Amino acid sequence: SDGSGSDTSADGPLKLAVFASLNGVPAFAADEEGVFEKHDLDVKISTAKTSTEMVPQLLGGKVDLALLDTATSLVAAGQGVDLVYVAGATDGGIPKGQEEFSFANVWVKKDSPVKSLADLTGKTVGVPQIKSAPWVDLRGSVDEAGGDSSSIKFIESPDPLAALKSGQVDATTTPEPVGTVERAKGDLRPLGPVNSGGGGIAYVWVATRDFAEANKETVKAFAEAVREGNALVNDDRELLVRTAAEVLDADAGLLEKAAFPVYAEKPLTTEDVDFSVEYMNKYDLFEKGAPDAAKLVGP
Amino acid sequence: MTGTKTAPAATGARSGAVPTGVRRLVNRLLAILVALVVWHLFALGPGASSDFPTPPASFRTAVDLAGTGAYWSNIATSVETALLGLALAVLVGLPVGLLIGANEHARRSTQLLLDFGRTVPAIALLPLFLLLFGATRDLGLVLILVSAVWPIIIQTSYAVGEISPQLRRVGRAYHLTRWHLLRHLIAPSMFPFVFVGLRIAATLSLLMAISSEFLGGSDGLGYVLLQAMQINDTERAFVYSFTAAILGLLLNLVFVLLQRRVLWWHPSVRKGGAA
Amino acid sequence: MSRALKAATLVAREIWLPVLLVAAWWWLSAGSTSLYWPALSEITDRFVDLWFFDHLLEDALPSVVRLVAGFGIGFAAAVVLGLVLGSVPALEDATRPLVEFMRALPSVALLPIMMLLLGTDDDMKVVTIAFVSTWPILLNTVEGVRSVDPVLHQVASGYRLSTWHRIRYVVVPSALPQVFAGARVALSMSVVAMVLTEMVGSPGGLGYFVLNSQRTFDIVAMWTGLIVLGLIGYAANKVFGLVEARVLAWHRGYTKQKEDQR
Amino acid sequence: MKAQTTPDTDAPGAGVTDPVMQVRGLGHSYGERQILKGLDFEVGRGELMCIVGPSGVGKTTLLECLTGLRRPSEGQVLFDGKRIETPPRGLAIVFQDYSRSLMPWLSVLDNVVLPLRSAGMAKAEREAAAREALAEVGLSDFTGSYPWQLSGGMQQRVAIARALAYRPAVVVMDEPFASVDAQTRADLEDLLLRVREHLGITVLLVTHDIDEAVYLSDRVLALGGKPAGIRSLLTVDLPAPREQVSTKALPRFAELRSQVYRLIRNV
Amino acid sequence: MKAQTTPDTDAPGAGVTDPVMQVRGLGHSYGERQILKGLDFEVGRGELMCIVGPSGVGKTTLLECLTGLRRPSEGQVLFDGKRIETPPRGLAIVFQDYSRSLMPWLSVLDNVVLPLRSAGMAKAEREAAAREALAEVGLSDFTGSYPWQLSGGMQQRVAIARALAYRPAVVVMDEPFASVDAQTRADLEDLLLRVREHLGITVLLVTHDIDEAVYLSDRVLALGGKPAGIRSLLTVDLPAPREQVSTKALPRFAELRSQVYRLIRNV
Ligand SMILES: Nc1ncnc2c1ncn2[C@@H]1O[C@H](COP(=O)(O)OP(=O)(O)OP(=O)(O)O)[C@@H](O)[C@H]1O
Ligand SMILES: Nc1ncnc2c1ncn2[C@@H]1O[C@H](COP(=O)(O)OP(=O)(O)OP(=O)(O)O)[C@@H](O)[C@H]1O
Ligand SMILES: [Mg+2]
Ligand SMILES: [Mg+2]
Repeated sequence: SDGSGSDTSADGPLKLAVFASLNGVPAFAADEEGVFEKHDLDVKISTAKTSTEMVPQLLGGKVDLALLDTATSLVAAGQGVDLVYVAGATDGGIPKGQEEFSFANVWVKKDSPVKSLADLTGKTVGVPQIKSAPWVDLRGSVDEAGGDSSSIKFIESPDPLAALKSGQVDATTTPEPVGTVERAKGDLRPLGPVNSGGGGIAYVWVATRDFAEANKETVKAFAEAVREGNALVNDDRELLVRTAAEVLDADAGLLEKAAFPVYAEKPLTTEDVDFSVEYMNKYDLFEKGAPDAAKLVGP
Repeated sequence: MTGTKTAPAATGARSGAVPTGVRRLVNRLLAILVALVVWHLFALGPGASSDFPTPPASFRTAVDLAGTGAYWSNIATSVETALLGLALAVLVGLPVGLLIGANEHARRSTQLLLDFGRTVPAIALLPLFLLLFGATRDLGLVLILVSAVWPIIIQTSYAVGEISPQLRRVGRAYHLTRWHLLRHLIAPSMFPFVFVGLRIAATLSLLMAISSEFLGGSDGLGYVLLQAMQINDTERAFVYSFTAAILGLLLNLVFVLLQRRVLWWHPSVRKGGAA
Repeated sequence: MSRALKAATLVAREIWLPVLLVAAWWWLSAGSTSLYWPALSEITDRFVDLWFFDHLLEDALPSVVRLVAGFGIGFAAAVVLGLVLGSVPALEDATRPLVEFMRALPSVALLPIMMLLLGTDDDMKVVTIAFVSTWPILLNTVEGVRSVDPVLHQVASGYRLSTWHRIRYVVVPSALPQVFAGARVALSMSVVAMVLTEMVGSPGGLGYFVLNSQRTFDIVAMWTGLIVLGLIGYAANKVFGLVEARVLAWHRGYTKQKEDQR
Repeated sequence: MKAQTTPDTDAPGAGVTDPVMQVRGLGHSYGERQILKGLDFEVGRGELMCIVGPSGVGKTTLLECLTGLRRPSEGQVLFDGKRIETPPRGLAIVFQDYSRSLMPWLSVLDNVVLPLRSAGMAKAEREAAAREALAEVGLSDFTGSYPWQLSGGMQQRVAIARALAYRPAVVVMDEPFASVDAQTRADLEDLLLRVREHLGITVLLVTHDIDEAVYLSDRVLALGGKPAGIRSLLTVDLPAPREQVSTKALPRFAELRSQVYRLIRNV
Repeated sequence: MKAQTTPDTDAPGAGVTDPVMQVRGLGHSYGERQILKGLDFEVGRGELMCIVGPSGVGKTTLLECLTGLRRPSEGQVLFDGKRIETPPRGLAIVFQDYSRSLMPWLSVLDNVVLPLRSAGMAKAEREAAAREALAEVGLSDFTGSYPWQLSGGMQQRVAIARALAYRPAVVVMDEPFASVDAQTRADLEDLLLRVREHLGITVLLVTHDIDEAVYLSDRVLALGGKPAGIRSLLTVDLPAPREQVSTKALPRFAELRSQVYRLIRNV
């Protein structure tokens, strides 16, 4: 309903948009390994900086399916953007075996007096942006640990790690593989993993409702292909690392040591989304009221 | 007649106060050296805490990157976008600037719109452009257009006021054709202002090309810069930023050389000759 | 023609086109359900809600203060530097690569450096705005200074004008039209810088308001923010025009009066 | 073709049989300040008229009104019977502010060539015409120079060459010889007379040199007063052709000379 | 204090008892083109020297070298015994291109006041001096106007007023009366003589008007040749005080006049 020609039933390749981050890696892997092809899908993957940049592209028909974090997608839906969750992409929470160092961690300076997440109460913390997924995750984790996240002073910075190192903030959160790089340098200390998505779903594949309705079959096939691709990389770390190295233009040796998220293999349910809506609602993400989880899951 | 034009430039009718040849190079290198020393001290001092790369470290990274084809193709992509966008901005900006500079009615009628439009930054309009153009090169071109067109419009419209009233009268008295008026009277009078506009616009074009790649995720220097930042590779990120700045520098030196060629007769360039 | 009538026609000449366009916008957008292109009526309603007066005082005012401070510092620095570089060609020539380099530094590189040096507060924001708005004025001042009629330089030397008088009465007035052109360009660039700097540090300000509205998909609010930005720009340019009309009165007369011929 | 002026030496509005320009009730004000008022006269085809008057009286203003460069606040000027709105074709002007009327980015030759080019003259022809005109004013050696490389008098001569090369039907000159030495001035005066003889052009010339006015003119228009009106329109009944030494030696020359001098003096 | 020139009328390098300026082997080239060569002469304190010569010979160039505005390619100029590098104190210049030598952004009064201000004169005093000088050149009514609102001749008079108000010890004028009418010219000539009488200033004046040169001068310097050298340095032995009518009626005046004319002619 938005933008110029929403070419919803385009005959060309399926246009996917992902982050150039570890979350987007399975899409590339699936493409390379022929998973999409197997499902009769011809895809073209582009990258974007953040979820925020993908929504207008979805609405304008420049992109058919986009990989968004749950926070952004729910906020958009709350504002009336008619989105449909097609498939889960990344599971939230703290994966097994990553209790010390996970996919996303909170960092402080090596000699910082801050010893636990709860200690962040009343401190200054850097985030890429306020009211975003990392922000919610950090607040959730601090509160869970017994602190009071409402007293934290948040500072926005395009490069929060630099802000931390130069002493402008007391702590920051950062995703992999940046954490692994920092761990090697040793100036900073990981305080512990954040509970991404509050334990619910962290990243999802999204389409506009118009597109999903008009291309039911394609979308269904895509959802299956995604789950298949996710399973593939969950099981084949070597493939994951190799693809990540290509996508991020990073050193494979570095990524070898990095903590990867767990990619979603199960179909998305209304309960999953309901959980996320509740979780986000705690942090006042929805100015116009929370979106309806049942309507979001489709098609 | 074009033959005679370059002759005085060649025979040294240039600004005498600028030292020539080796002397000039030495001066420039000296200035750059000073800057490098400041940078080095900064990197070791206040910058040390946040891994600010030192010149030697950056230089090593730069050498490594320069060995890869990708580095150069990314530069080519960004420069191409920037130049295309700049051309677009000139194509739009020059006529508009001329019109509002020359026509009081046009100026007044559009003033509110132009003042309004030029204060709304392109990045504030990013979602709308993404909606309309997607993360393509078109996005870069549009972002460049809506940023770089303003300096050209403004400088051009001011330039119109610089046409000497006496020469205008000569033009009218001798019935110069429209083309001759433009080519031999209006354009030369306006060059000094318009050139500065072009130089500002050229830099903006490059910056916006890189921003659009950075934000929209299409290929080019901006994209690899984003990649480097996403894996916290400060050194590489710095080299990419500096590459962008050096491209801006080179682009502008081209313009300055061009300016000296076109404006050799101008008091700012020529030597002596008060009369 | 009476004075009031004259003023009225002047205003009419300036607003007929905007009024027409706004009317068209109103009409075309009426009843729009599109997220990014909301109805103008919806925008105006929100505008009143948002900007009278909470956000005006909380966001717009601090932004304007930063803008004015940053632009002011940038202007002063550029004119002083431009006078020096314009008068000493050898210095200008030697430092040109540096100037061009700094000018072309992408904001992603510039902002971290500024944050490192000045923290994340207003200082950093004001200095960054000043930094960005310096360049157009600097380039123009340098060119303007170098374009002074050589005969006037001879007059200044012949009558042994003091350096200050030479600057004040010969160089500056001569370069002023070009300085003003540069300042106009800088004005719009400083607004860009304002928005950029408000992306970092503690939240707040007009630029932040617009960006945050985008990120939270409150597009109607974003539109109101854009309108406020535009209005501020218009007001700033009006103020500018008044200053310029005073300072460059001779220039208008000089170029126009001889032209009252036709 | 010579101007046929009335024998009456002091009748400003006097008719001319074949007028190129007719000035009717001309007046001009800059803002509140009235400069010219109630000027009525005609310029005959082929006539050479000099305009004299004290500095600041309004001579340049008058020329601007006559050539259509300035819209007079009162009255009108007819050129070939049609009201003048903009400089008509076939009219060349030498401006008083010669140094600013040359384009610094064009060589001397190109400055002279440009109007010819706009008039659509062929390349070879216009170059030849420009070179010839420059040779006539003694600047053959400077065709490739730029105006700012020339002395004041040389610049002025470029402006004169530009007007002559244009082969105008009417040429209007505002103190064209003010910056050249006596010898060059005499040469240029004779050049002007010669060109006029050959091509039958009409010349309007402002000068401060009374000898020059009398020597050149068919009629001398003296402006005076505040606002300025026509003091007198004096017919110069010296025989043609004129010659620097012999003409100036005539008793009638001395007579006319002092007559004009007196006219300007008691303004 | 009057100039004490040698009786010898034709000895260029002749010594002057109290020279203000001493020119030694002066020469100048623009690029390859040599304009001036081997000039040797002195200017006495209080002397009025006119410089004549054909258009483009190098008069303006010579003045620029004499005033320190241009560094000559050969030789040197001593001012009060010291080598001139930059325009010395107490020197005023009237530029040939008067219209461009006035600042369009300053009113007529401010244009005249500006040099006085730099010289550190008190506000009231400098305003009075400027107004007086403007009155002397007949521009009392135009002090508030801008230069571009004035006629050519009026602009030239502003430039003259600026020089006179400066109360210089030496004034250098490049064709200062070229654009004014005969009457105003005569008035300005007499003003110059009067000022010089009162203040004992030294005057160097370029002119194309031979009558003027003879009428004003103590000595006339004629330039000629290619490159230009001193043709002659002619002492004008007309009695002081000079007076427009009576001096010009002297037989000696006519003699000197034709002598100078001949000097320029056979260049
Ligand atoms: N900037 C310059 N570059 C090259 N040549 C120049 C320059 N200025 C002057 N000349 C040349 O020097 C010669 C002398 O010029 P100058 O202005 O001194 O003459 P002048 O005697 O003052 O003539 P006029 O009476 O016409 O003013 C001229 O032939 C001129 O072409
Ligand atoms: N643009 C202007 N604005 C106001 N007044 C002007 C303007 N131009 C000329 N004047 C006035 O008009 C009068 C006549 O000027 P004009 O240039 O016609 O004189 P002129 O006779 O050519 O004098 P000159 O012989 O000195 O060149 C002068 O008093 C002048 O002050
Ligand atoms: Mg005049
Ligand atoms: Mg000269």
